[in-house]
Amino acid sequence: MRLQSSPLNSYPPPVAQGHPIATNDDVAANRKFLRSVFHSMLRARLLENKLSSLYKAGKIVGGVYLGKGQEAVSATLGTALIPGQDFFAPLIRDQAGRTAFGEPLIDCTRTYLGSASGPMRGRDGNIHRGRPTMGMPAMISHLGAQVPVIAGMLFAKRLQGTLAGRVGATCVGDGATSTGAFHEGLNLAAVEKLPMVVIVANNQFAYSTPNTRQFACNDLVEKARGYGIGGFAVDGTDLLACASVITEAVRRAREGRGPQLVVAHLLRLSGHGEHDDGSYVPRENREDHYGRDCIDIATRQLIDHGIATEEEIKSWHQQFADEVQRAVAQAQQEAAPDPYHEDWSALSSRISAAHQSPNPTAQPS
Amino acid sequence: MRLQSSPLNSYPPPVAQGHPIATNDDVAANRKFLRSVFHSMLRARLLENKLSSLYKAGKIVGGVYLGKGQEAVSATLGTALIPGQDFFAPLIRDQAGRTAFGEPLIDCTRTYLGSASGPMRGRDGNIHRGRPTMGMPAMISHLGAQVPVIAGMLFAKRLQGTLAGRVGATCVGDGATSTGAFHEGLNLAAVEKLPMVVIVANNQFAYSTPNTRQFACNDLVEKARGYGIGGFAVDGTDLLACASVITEAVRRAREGRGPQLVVAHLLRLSGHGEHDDGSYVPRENREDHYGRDCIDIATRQLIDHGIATEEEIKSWHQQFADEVQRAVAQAQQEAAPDPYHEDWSALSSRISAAHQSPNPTAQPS
Amino acid sequence: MSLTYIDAIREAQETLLREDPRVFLYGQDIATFGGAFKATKGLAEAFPNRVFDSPISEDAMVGLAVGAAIEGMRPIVEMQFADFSSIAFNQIVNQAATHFYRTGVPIPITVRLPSGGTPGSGPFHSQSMEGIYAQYPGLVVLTPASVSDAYHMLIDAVALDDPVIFCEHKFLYRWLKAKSIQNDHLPIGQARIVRPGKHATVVAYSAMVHEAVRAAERLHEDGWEIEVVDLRSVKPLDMDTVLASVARTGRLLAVGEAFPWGGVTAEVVARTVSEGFHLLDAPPQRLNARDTPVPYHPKLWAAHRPTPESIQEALRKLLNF
Amino acid sequence: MSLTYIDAIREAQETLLREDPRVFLYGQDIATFGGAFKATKGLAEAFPNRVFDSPISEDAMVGLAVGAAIEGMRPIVEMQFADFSSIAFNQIVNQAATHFYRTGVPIPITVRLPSGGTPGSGPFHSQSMEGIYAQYPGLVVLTPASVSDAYHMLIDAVALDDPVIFCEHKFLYRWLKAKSIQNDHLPIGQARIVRPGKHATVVAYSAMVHEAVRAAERLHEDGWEIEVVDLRSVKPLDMDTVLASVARTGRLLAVGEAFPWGGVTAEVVARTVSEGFHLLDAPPQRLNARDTPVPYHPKLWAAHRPTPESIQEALRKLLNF
Ligand SMILES: Cc1ncc(C[n+]2csc(CCOP(=O)(O)OP(=O)(O)O)c2C)c(N)n1
Ligand SMILES: Cc1ncc(C[n+]2csc(CCOP(=O)(O)OP(=O)(O)O)c2C)c(N)n1
Ligand SMILES: [Mg+2]
Ligand SMILES: [Mg+2]
Repeated sequence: MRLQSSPLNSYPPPVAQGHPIATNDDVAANRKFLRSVFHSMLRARLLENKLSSLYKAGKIVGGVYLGKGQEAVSATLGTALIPGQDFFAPLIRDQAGRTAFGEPLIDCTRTYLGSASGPMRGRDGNIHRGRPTMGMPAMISHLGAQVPVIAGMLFAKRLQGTLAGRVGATCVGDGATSTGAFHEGLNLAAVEKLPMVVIVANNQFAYSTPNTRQFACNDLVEKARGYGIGGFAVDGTDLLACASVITEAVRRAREGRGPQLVVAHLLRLSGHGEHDDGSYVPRENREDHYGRDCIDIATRQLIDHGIATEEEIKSWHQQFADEVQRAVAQAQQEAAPDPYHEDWSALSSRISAAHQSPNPTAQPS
Repeated sequence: MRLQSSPLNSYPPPVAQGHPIATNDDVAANRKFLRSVFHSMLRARLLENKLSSLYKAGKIVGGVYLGKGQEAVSATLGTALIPGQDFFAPLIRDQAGRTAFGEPLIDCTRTYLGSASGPMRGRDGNIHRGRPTMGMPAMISHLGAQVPVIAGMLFAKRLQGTLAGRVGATCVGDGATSTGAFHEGLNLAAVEKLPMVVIVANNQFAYSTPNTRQFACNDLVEKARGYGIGGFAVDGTDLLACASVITEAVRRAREGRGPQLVVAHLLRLSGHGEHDDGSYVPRENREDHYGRDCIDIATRQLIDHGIATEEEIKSWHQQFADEVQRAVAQAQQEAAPDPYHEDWSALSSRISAAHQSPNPTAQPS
Repeated sequence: MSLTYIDAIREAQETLLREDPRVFLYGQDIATFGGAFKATKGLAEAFPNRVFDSPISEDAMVGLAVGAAIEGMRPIVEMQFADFSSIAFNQIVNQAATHFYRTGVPIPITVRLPSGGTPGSGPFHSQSMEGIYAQYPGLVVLTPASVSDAYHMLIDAVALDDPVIFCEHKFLYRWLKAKSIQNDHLPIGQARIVRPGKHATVVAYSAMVHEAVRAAERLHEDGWEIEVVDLRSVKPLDMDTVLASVARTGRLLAVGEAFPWGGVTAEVVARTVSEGFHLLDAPPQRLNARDTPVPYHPKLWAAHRPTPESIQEALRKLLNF
Repeated sequence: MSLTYIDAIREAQETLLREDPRVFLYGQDIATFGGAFKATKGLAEAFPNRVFDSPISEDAMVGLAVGAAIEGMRPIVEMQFADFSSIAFNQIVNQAATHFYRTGVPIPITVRLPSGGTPGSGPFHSQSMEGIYAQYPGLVVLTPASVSDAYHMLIDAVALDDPVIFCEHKFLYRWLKAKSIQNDHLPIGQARIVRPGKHATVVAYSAMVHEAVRAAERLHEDGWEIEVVDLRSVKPLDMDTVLASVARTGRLLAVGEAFPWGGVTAEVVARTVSEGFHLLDAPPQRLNARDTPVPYHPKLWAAHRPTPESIQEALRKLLNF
């Protein structure tokens, strides 16, 4: 089956429009993949809607950052990656990709709600979470900083002789492309020819700053050639386009063709954070092609292509809403970290007090 | 007159081969320009030969870094710029460009020899010199760091309403293109559409590191499009090619067409510094096209095109050697800075001792 | 009418833009949007072509400011959070800070750092970097603790010919209010005694001044008179005021919100003992944040930084020595 | 046969590469070329695919090391000069240093910083950044002063599960020689008394240990017995050894080559007075570099940093107090 998809551009080498999602034309395989992507999109959306309510009700301390509008891109990437084998460094708006890559919803609610049982144990919050030993590093806030980290994880595997077939991926925003970290990291990955996929979710704004104040090229994908890496542009509101292009980029990286840059065009459908109403986004942007909601588009595509029925989708809504509810309820009843029982050491080694030889006591939570 | 030049590539928009040096075909104008460029090339080479001898004789403390092989590129840029109007941030191998832009030889010898009368007064040394208030900032060692500084100088002029007709330029090496500073600075200049020219002197090595370990694109000029700026490639060993391409890039920047990236191909004809014999440079590189000496090529070109006679050139050698000798002799007999009379304040304001209101006492040397 | 600390910073920038054509503002989201903390709200409209949104390029932002300063401008660069100045670190400490000493040409830039912790901000939106920048020759590092100081010190910072790291405290932004900006103010480089006392001196700065005052108020109920010194500027350090206070009280506690190794409190204590050893009746003490990243959870955060309670406790120990 | 300090660093890396398959080296010009200071000479040939030339991307170099460490490697990153680590600052202090506290996963990377001044090196090839990095929780900061320590401490640094900033002194590279590497060595976190004495304690580290010993030798001619403590590690700080020494001598001079505001000497003095005030018979003193960038000219440089003469002078004042 050749799936129909919205127009997509590509930058050398070209990816034909309507290119199949996977390397084979097996309808079943595409069907499974697309349903799986959609599940993660929907789970993420429902979870984030809930986070937004919790924020507005004053139940979350600190910021809440949503991936609304970016789910098709993020979930496709997360689904194309293989948990336990690949690496994924999610960024601000990657709830859908995290879910697709296997992060349980409870990791999210625990981190937002400050549960001591979460992966960050109240030490860090919101989107600053991960499970580094499970292939998913915890982002620091500094934009671009995860690019070389993913490169390093892959580099380690090469040295250990277990790189073959693995991919490492990360997402950044249009704004993050202006950072030195993005540039140094991507260039280094290109020099080392690492199997890396970097997705730029160009949602047209970095906080309030429009693309026109962020870069001067026509399309960020034009950067790919300057790094000597593969480049793709894709309509990020179109699930079928994402599925086609992102899986192709992942496949090429996995095949050993070096880093691949995918620039996805979309619009952030929320404020920068939930404290922000995003009123600086002009109405034209909200009303134009990229202003459409990828979940609506995907719903339509799944139904039109006979990949899911309206009924099924409705039942997923119910099922995922329940999951979200449980994840929130559980995190809410869990204990907060206790400053008096907190281990206030930033070092895993106990060398300072006793003057002993290095005595590692590291234990991942 | 249409000058003949060696093959040059260009990247959008294309620059035709043999494009005239200036906007008009006035032979006299080109003649004057080329003679002037050559003067700076030769002055720089003779000065640097002397620096090398002084280093080997133990007369210079610290490193000595030569621009041998880069003179055609650097001097063309310096000559195309207008002192007192344009800005130029020279880097490691820009002795020729400095000279062309008006830096007196004595600034160089004083700085290398640690004279208290030099622009850096013994506080900084060798290539870390400049006269910021005369449009030539003093480089810090950190590669790429001068790119945003030049942008800022131009930005100031725009705010002051005196930008029209001005250009700011800097050179970086192939290695420096891997820095975050280069990326952030160039992108910012592109966003602000500043009249900036950045020359990448791709001398194939960064210290001992070959291009293959520095970047993965075919030609660094391929980066231009990703920044949305003009891009040119040029044979840096060929004076006529440099004169054609670099003046064109400067002209376009001056015309308000935004930043221009020029990638010049050449080979470093010395070690990284005079402490280094550069023995890691493979013989093939030294023997190939870019291994040729741009001064030899330029000499031949000037004579062949009737721009200078062999005799004249000989006399320039003599004249410049004398100038160099005088600059060295004078700097050598000047006093070193005196630590007991040194003003050990890093601030221009005297606020610390007396608790007075800001009382600026800055005076540029 | 009342005015917050962030209002004062906004007002100062408005005054500067109005009165000094050399001033311009450069930073992320500071133009139409008015900045992440609204420190530049309305300024882009009021002063066309003087307030600019920058790309997310902290290193280049400061580099641009340095270049503009060379050409006679007085840029104010806003970091969205102090923590992100780590990206601009090289341009600040190696380009801006060394420039006057090397070339004789001063670099009058002001880098505004929204600093310090607030509940739920976590490791990367809470840092206090004054003790990092103060180590570098060629920088002036200011830490206003009052609404009036926020205003006047920012005006003074821009008037200075040298690069200034202006550490604003985010917790004070909206929490700290004043009726108006006072007209008289101290020059940069001079500390202020915000509460006189005779039994012990607390030297603090920025948000910790207010925590120290609270601790002093509570101890007052027990009859202790604690003198609280607000450093205002951590580099230069006004040791005259500190030593004069310690001469009166004989006891010193230095309080800072930054990490415990080195930093402002170490410098204050080390200089006090070196220059005023004989004035001391008890070992001078320090109270800093704990030696871990700033935690996200408000409960951990409250135990990570000094509080009126922990300051009080440290003072009681000091008074009972 | 004799061995220099840089030889010891090279040997240590050779040992590490031989004995620990998790170790690899990443840095500019460190492969075939053997590094700007030859600290990795011959290692790329001896250990194929373990020693890599990096692009000029300090930030990404450390980022790569962090990622590799997460996946079980023990990277050693060479900065060409300590001063260029300003570009890697963010990855070091915000990524590597916070990682264990945040995630429970330690980051065993070692960042080698060729540090300190040498004649003619100037503002950007001379810096001593130990006092900057030591401010950050989550980092271990080592400053070996002897040939044997250069060897053993580098081995220990790589064995540590935490990120280590390894400050090697460029002046010691070829100037400091030893017959061989001693077998017994102190663990990380313990200071060493390199010269016993009873009249005053000098606490120093890195190259300044040798300048302090020279000063002590000269004072010995006048009958003074100066105890010299080599900190070895500036974070953690071995206050037990410092306090025990001050208990014996009653007098403290802390000497460092870094800039004078804050830093190691401030921390040593502040902690000594806070924990051992009663031990002191005189005001503890500090001697640091001057508060300007490190000057290029050897004459200025020699007056910028502490020397045996200036240490001697400071000690005489302290002894005569
Ligand atoms: C180096 C750095 N500077 C500033 C910030 C503050 N900041 C957080 S998100 C953001 C905007 C990011 O825009 P973009 O990369 O386009 O991602 P988006 O939020 O649009 O998904 C900014 C400026 C940061 N996190 N890191
Ligand atoms: C940020 C930074 N890292 C490392 C260095 C050390 N360094 C000085 S010159 C040099 C090589 C520069 O190579 P390139 O940019 O190609 O210029 P070239 O020397 O070839 O002219 C290096 C690594 C530096 N100056 N700055
Ligand atoms: Mg964006
Ligand atoms: Mg080069």
